Amino acid sequence: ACSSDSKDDGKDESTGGKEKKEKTLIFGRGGDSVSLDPIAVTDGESYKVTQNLFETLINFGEQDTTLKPGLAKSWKAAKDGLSYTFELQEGIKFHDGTDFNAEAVVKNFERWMSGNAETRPYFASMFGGFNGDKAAVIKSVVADGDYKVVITLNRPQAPFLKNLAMVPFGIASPTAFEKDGKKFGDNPVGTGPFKFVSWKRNDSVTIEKFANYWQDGLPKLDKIVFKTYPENSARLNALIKGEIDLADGINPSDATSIEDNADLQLFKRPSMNVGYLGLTVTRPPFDNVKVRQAVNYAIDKQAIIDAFFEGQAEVAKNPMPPVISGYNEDVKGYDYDPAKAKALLKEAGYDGKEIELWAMPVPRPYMPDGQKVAEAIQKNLADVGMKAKIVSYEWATYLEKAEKGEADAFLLGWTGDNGDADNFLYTLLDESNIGSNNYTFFKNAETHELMLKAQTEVNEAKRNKLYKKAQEILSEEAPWVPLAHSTPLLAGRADVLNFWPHPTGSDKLDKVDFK
Amino acid sequence: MLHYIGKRLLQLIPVLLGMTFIVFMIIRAIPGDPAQVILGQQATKESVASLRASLGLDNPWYIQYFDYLGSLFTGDLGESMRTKVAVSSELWPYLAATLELALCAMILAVIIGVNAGIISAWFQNSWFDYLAMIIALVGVSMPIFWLGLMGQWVFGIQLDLLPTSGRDDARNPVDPVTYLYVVDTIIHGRFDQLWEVFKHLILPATALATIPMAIIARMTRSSMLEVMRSDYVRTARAKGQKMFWVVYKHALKNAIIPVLTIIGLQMGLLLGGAILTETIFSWPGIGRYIYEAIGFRDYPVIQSGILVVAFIFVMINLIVDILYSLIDPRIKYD
Amino acid sequence: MTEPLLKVKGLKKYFPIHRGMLGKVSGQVKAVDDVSFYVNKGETLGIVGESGCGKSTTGRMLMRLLEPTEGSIEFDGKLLSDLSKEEMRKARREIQMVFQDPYASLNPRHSIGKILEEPLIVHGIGDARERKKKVIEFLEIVGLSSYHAKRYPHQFSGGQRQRIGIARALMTNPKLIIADEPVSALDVSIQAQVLNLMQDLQKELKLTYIFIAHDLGVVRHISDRVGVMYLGKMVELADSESLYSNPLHPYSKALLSAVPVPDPNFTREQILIKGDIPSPSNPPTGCTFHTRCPFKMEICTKVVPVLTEVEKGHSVACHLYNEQGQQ
Amino acid sequence: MSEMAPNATIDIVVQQDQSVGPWKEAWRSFKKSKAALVGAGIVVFFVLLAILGPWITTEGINDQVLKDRLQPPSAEHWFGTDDFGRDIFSRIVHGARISLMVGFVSVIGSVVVGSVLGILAGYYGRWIDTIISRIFDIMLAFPSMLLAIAVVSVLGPSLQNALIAIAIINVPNFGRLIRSKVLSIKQEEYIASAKAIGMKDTRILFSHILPNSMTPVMVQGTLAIATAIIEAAALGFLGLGAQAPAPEWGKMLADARIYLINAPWTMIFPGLAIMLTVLGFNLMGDGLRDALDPKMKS
Amino acid sequence: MSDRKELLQVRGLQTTFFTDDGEIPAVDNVDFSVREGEILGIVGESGCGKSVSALSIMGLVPSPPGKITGGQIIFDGKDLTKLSQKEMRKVRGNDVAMIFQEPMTSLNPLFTIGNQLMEAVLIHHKDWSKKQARNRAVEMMQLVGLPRAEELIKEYPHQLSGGMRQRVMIAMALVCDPKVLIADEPTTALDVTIQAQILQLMKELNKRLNTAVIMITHDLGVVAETCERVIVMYGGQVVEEGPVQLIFNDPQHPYTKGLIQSVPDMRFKKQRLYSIPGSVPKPGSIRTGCRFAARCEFVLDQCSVTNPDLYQTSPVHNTRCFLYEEKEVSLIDRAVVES
Ligand SMILES: Nc1ncnc2c1ncn2[C@@H]1O[C@H](COP(=O)(O)OP(=O)(O)OP(=O)(O)O)[C@@H](O)[C@H]1O
Ligand SMILES: Nc1ncnc2c1ncn2[C@@H]1O[C@H](COP(=O)(O)OP(=O)(O)OP(=O)(O)O)[C@@H](O)[C@H]1O
Ligand SMILES: [Mg+2]
Ligand SMILES: [Mg+2]
Repeated sequence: ACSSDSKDDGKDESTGGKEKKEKTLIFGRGGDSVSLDPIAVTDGESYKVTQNLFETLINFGEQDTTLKPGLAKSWKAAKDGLSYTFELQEGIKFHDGTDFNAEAVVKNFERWMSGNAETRPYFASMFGGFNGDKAAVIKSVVADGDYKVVITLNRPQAPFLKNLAMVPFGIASPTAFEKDGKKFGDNPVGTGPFKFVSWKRNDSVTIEKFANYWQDGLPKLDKIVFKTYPENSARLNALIKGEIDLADGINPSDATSIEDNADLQLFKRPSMNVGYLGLTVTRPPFDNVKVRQAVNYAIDKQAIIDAFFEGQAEVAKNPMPPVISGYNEDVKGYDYDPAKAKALLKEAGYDGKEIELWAMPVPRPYMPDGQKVAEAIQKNLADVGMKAKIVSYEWATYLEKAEKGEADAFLLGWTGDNGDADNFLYTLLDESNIGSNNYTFFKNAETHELMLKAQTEVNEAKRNKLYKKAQEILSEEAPWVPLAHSTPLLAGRADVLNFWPHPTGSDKLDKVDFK
Repeated sequence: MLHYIGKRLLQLIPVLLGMTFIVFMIIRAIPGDPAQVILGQQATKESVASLRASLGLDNPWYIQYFDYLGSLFTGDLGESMRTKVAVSSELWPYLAATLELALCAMILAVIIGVNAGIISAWFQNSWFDYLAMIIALVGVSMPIFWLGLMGQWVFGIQLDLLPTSGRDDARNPVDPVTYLYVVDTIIHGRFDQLWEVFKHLILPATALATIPMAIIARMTRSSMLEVMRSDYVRTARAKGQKMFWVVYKHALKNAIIPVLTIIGLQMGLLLGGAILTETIFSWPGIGRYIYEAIGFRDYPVIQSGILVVAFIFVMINLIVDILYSLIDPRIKYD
Repeated sequence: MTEPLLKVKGLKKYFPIHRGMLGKVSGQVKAVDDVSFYVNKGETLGIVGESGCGKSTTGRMLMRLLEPTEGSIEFDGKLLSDLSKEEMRKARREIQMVFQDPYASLNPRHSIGKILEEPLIVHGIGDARERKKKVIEFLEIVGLSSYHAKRYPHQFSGGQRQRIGIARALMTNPKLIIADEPVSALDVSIQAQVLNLMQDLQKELKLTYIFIAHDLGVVRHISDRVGVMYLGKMVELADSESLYSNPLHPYSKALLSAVPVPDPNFTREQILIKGDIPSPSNPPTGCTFHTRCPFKMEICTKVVPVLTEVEKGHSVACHLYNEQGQQ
Repeated sequence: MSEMAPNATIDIVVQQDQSVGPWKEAWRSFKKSKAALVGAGIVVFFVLLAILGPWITTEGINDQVLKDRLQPPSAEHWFGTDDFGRDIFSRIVHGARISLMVGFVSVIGSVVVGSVLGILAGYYGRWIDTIISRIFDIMLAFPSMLLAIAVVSVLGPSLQNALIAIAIINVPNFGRLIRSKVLSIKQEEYIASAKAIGMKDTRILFSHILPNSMTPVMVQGTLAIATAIIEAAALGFLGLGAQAPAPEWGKMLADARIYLINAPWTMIFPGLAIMLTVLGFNLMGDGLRDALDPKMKS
Repeated sequence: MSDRKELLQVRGLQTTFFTDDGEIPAVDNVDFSVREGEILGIVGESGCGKSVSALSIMGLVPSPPGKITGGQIIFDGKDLTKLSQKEMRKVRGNDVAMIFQEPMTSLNPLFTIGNQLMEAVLIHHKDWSKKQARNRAVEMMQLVGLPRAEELIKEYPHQLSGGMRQRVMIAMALVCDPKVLIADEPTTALDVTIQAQILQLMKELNKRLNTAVIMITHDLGVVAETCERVIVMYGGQVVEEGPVQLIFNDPQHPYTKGLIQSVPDMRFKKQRLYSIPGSVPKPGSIRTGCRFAARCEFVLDQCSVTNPDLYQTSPVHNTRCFLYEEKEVSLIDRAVVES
């Protein structure tokens, strides 16, 4: 019952009295965005929104990480991999009405490259460094006419294009970011199918259809509200009650009841992650490869997946998920074999000393409940004679301490950023990332060499070979017990159409519609 | 009176200063590097180091402390390390959400608690008394997070009567002005939304109200019982006054004074202690704001957030003291 | 005549009035204002006066439970006001006190035996066996039995509790007992028992009493000499015979005439004084009684009258007598 | 006429039984309250559970049978099984030990620290009082749950640290209580009378003031155990308390919360256990208050 | 005196407290009557049931635990114990008023004097305007000798001294012209000089307004000075009743005798006070025989077995003691009546 007096405000958007029903999608999620300036943040909740406000030069595929044209119609790489030329789409406008063109792209790159770790946290991770940094990958970005951009690199970078397809590198309106400066994140302007309306902190972000969107017939929805429900159960409740239309972060345990509910549908996000048990190779007893292998045999991955991923995951044998090219199908991995584990432990002369088993305090897509997985592992280890004490810290502390190598064994995981093997193998297990993301302190000359080579190898097939070799060695050396590649679950009302969850976790909602 | 208020406010300063210091020290003692948290798992070592430097985290703690104090004195609560938004502007919506919830809970708790207490005392040892006091005891013994979840399950899911989370209907969102949605909807004249806002308030407010309600009911009862035995109540009855007036005029005014203290204390607790309720009901309140900030090691937010909550707590106490003097002519603050 | 056991000179006690949270001193309560008297060995000095006139404060200062603001207290040749805290603590063996509220003055958690034994322990008197013996001895002296030692204060009636209070005061063989309204909380028939007991003990143990009370009948009954206090001052001090038959101060006269006498046949001229006792924090100038005095003169509002002996053993602080020429 | 008051008559009054100490007296009036007895009964019941846990239960706290996950209550598993297929009944029985331990130990901790500070402040007064009272003010102005969270964040989440955090947040409550009690007892006439017999200050403190200020502490302490158990559960619920696989009730609740719809028993029983224990302490505290200190207000 | 009409008759009143420690018969078969315009004194030691008797008349016995378990209270032809709450409210304050021992606590500290006085008026004069009530309040305050009535009316109880408060209490009780005023130890909390003022006032008002007064006290002096007739209570019972002269000059009950002798008299010094041995029994502790038997020096064998009746030893004098059982009849002729 809308009151009629609201018409007096003269607001054309007033919800009251409209004849045609607006198509509003309410997307329930676990946390609020930090900022809506995609380059200023690293968190998925921000990307979820900015994915729909901004567009990147290159897009990922609908449900994978293959490269598709985005704002750039086409691109060409030089043979030596040191320069790329992009042909831009014409006639695109930013939400503020300004034109998208080569100059805008250049200004965006300038903005990114001139930043620092505080303001552009992701840039350095993906492109080596900022203007003037030794490690910087990008040398220059220049416009060649109105709709052509040339990017020159300092050294070849194999995943360069994949990086460009990542949400943080959405192209923003230069007029807007020059005007708003730091405040740009509160009032983002891109070329995306939706434009920003309002943001109630820790509550909801509202975006609405961008009428001048360059792709005809899109977006289908009039409005999207991203609403925060920190509790998984609260979010599901809201979905069941029809207060929201889509919910991510569904507990695996609720999967069956959602499938049984005619009002709801279950979505599975293609897996691009790995959950693992890291074994710090510098700490006894895990400095002994036999012990590490023993632990690999000791853990009943399938049972864990059945219980705590509710089957919504795949047993992992490699440090990267199968969807990523370069995955080595042939690695045998370790079966659940407690007897063998015991034997290996004996062989290794394990003294029965109690280890600390670190359990993640927070749920992550790759590990819905670290505590419980830890409990299950504790039991598995106990069965082969290894006593483990479960330890947990608050998330920030956990990461910091693990990074310093203070854990004996720890649960952790990784979600791929750009769908490249490098983003898993090199980032997580190369010696140059010790003290950073290589929490196991694993060091191996052979893999190191393989991975460095792969980084500059532009030929896909050759590259994959290098990675496959590396995976074999890693399996043998066993710095990890790869546990699972989980399929994060989402759920929606039955009338939601065309929603295809993306493996990166940032979903483009332009095609989503209601029945 | 004004003089007294001024003096009380002055006395606040050392308490708040002490608070800032303790908060500051506790927070710095929490292991975990804000820079690392902000940059996330993916960050490189160098970028973490440079972020630390630009956030001023490399300075010795006392420099950081005095920097913080210095800006506090100019009324600057700092800027969130994570969102880069000034805490002062970011804080209000959260605080408003909590205030609205806490006030609703408190109104509920006071109305029901005080009356239950009065009636229980009036009809001491009646079935109502026993029942009310059993409920009150169970009420104080209840973990509210459990109660909240059970409430969601029963009233939200099974009976499907009430929304289980959030402050408003996402399909018909409130346009915030003051961020107190009850006020906002009235300002906009949107009574349909007002109704929604009320429906959203019911479950969390009830959950939050349970403990204070029980405490207030018990306190009111015992205070009333004492007052009912007093000579002046006997005098009022000896005049031939109706029992209702004896209770609600003579006794209540006297009995309410200790209850006020409890109400003030509980209100303070609700403001900062509603973390669990806010989490369970997805209520974007200050408790969760600070709690999450602890998770992110967002120092300025934690420091200023706690400071603001503490300030309100102390202010509530001051208001309670002033109320005393309004109720009781014997209390005079010069 | 022998030296008095206790000599008090110019005793004063001003309590500061704290205001506000910061505790600024904004005034003073002149609870006791320049009081002097003496007590002879073996006699009973009664002190009467209305509520708040400073009787208890005087009593407590004698024991230095309250530090006097000014004035000297000489006990048995020693200047109590000069003693150190520790010396004073030891001197308390000789001066003991009986309190008004027999319940409040007994620790509810201690048995009677313990309560009585405590003074002995504190002053290191005797060993455990001797102390136990003495406890029982004194229990019997005050009319209780040995088996009472195991009981707790709440199991006794008011009169019995006051006996315990008295027994405790006697444990260390004191010379002086200050009794602050020892019978006002008791019923008439019980009051008589306690008064009798106190008189008996005085005879037997050669005690000296300072007996504070507001009941004039009781004071007359027990006292040899009586002092009348009004608003922190001693207004009249005389032999009890002389005071009761011939009160000089207008306040004493009014006081005596106001006491109801348990005899319906007795008629007397009542001097009804008007108004209430002024507040000791803001006492009237000059003679503090002038606001209520039926014989007020000019001088009374200005000059403080001094306690002077107008007849043998009968002193009064009133301008009617001091400046006789004026009348 | 009666020379000295006759002894014989005294027995008329004291015709109650022999020497009833204040404690026995309190116990007697405690016994009269049905509610208090029920409370004490519940507490004793849980204490027995805590002590006898291992003998009562058939299963340990971590006997995982993953194939029997989330079984509803049955004859075999009275309270059903949790997501590890562990027997919830056994875990709740073992959990009693944790909750009671947290309650008792944290409260004893706060009582000890609070007493020392409260006595220092109340008895010695002056600047010591000012400082201590200000510290209490500051601590009370802190939102206590946040303080507890912060403390646990500093020390790291574990049962022991949760216990310390709870003890810390309760210190000012006890400190203040004791301070005010000491201040009021200082004014009591039996203190004056103790001074009058020449007792030393320290002796007065230990033999008169302390014992008499302990009654409200006992009452308050019992009630505080109740709150401490809830607080520990709340910290456990946030993942800041006992660590897996400890069957701490709050943590059990937190773990079960995702099964609320599918397996409500995982949630209902730990919640009931918390409520019942807390209720027991509250009832007992109320009874104690009526028995020991009828005038005391909360 | 005796021909004055009996306004209020208490017959066989029994008020019991049902406590955890058992039943306490606080008032146990009490008979007395109040006549028009007289001042009746009730004396007795603490706990003997004086206040409970008064509260029973007012219907204000704290309940639970107290309850009137027997007897009648006849006023104006009605039995007050049978009245409904509503009817009883009409009696209270209007026909029978009461003032209490503690003037300090008997006034509500949070309301002005005027408010409380006017309330008393308006309860029983529902048709009066606020202004009329106010005028009445001021008038009453002047009647009880309170100065500055117009200002006092706006003040709060704590701003008044004890004596003034007790005057306010008296004004409040008399504001509706009650026929009976019960004063429960109205002066014990006051100083002697103030007490004298209040007693004087009450005597005056009694004469002027012809209000019957029940003066409850434990002070024999007060009784002797103000009352015409006296009732002596002990252990929840009336042990002696008679005109004040007779009670003091010819006390009959051993307790009355002891009581009178044990009071130190200010006029002369007794060598030694008489003291009644033992102490006041706890109510409920003795149930058989004479309540005073244990402390009585004339105790007979039968005293500890049967409780004596109240024997009429003269037309105006009654005593509950076996010593007077025989004298009951014979003494009837010898009536010494003083009027
Ligand atoms: N500790 C104190 N601080 C401030 N004023 C005090 C203190 N003790 C007593 N007084 C004041 O000193 C005056 C005298 O008090 P004191 O107790 O000596 O009177 P009193 O004659 O014993 O009265 P009562 O008959 O009521 O016992 C009173 O006005 C009282 O208010
Ligand atoms: N509320 C109550 N609960 C239980 N017993 C009570 C209650 N009120 C009074 N009594 C009992 O009734 C007895 C008579 O009390 P009452 O107040 O009439 O005595 P009193 O003669 O007025 O004594 P006092 O002179 O002390 O006022 C008391 O001894 C007491 O034990
Ligand atoms: Mg005194
Ligand atoms: Mg009485």
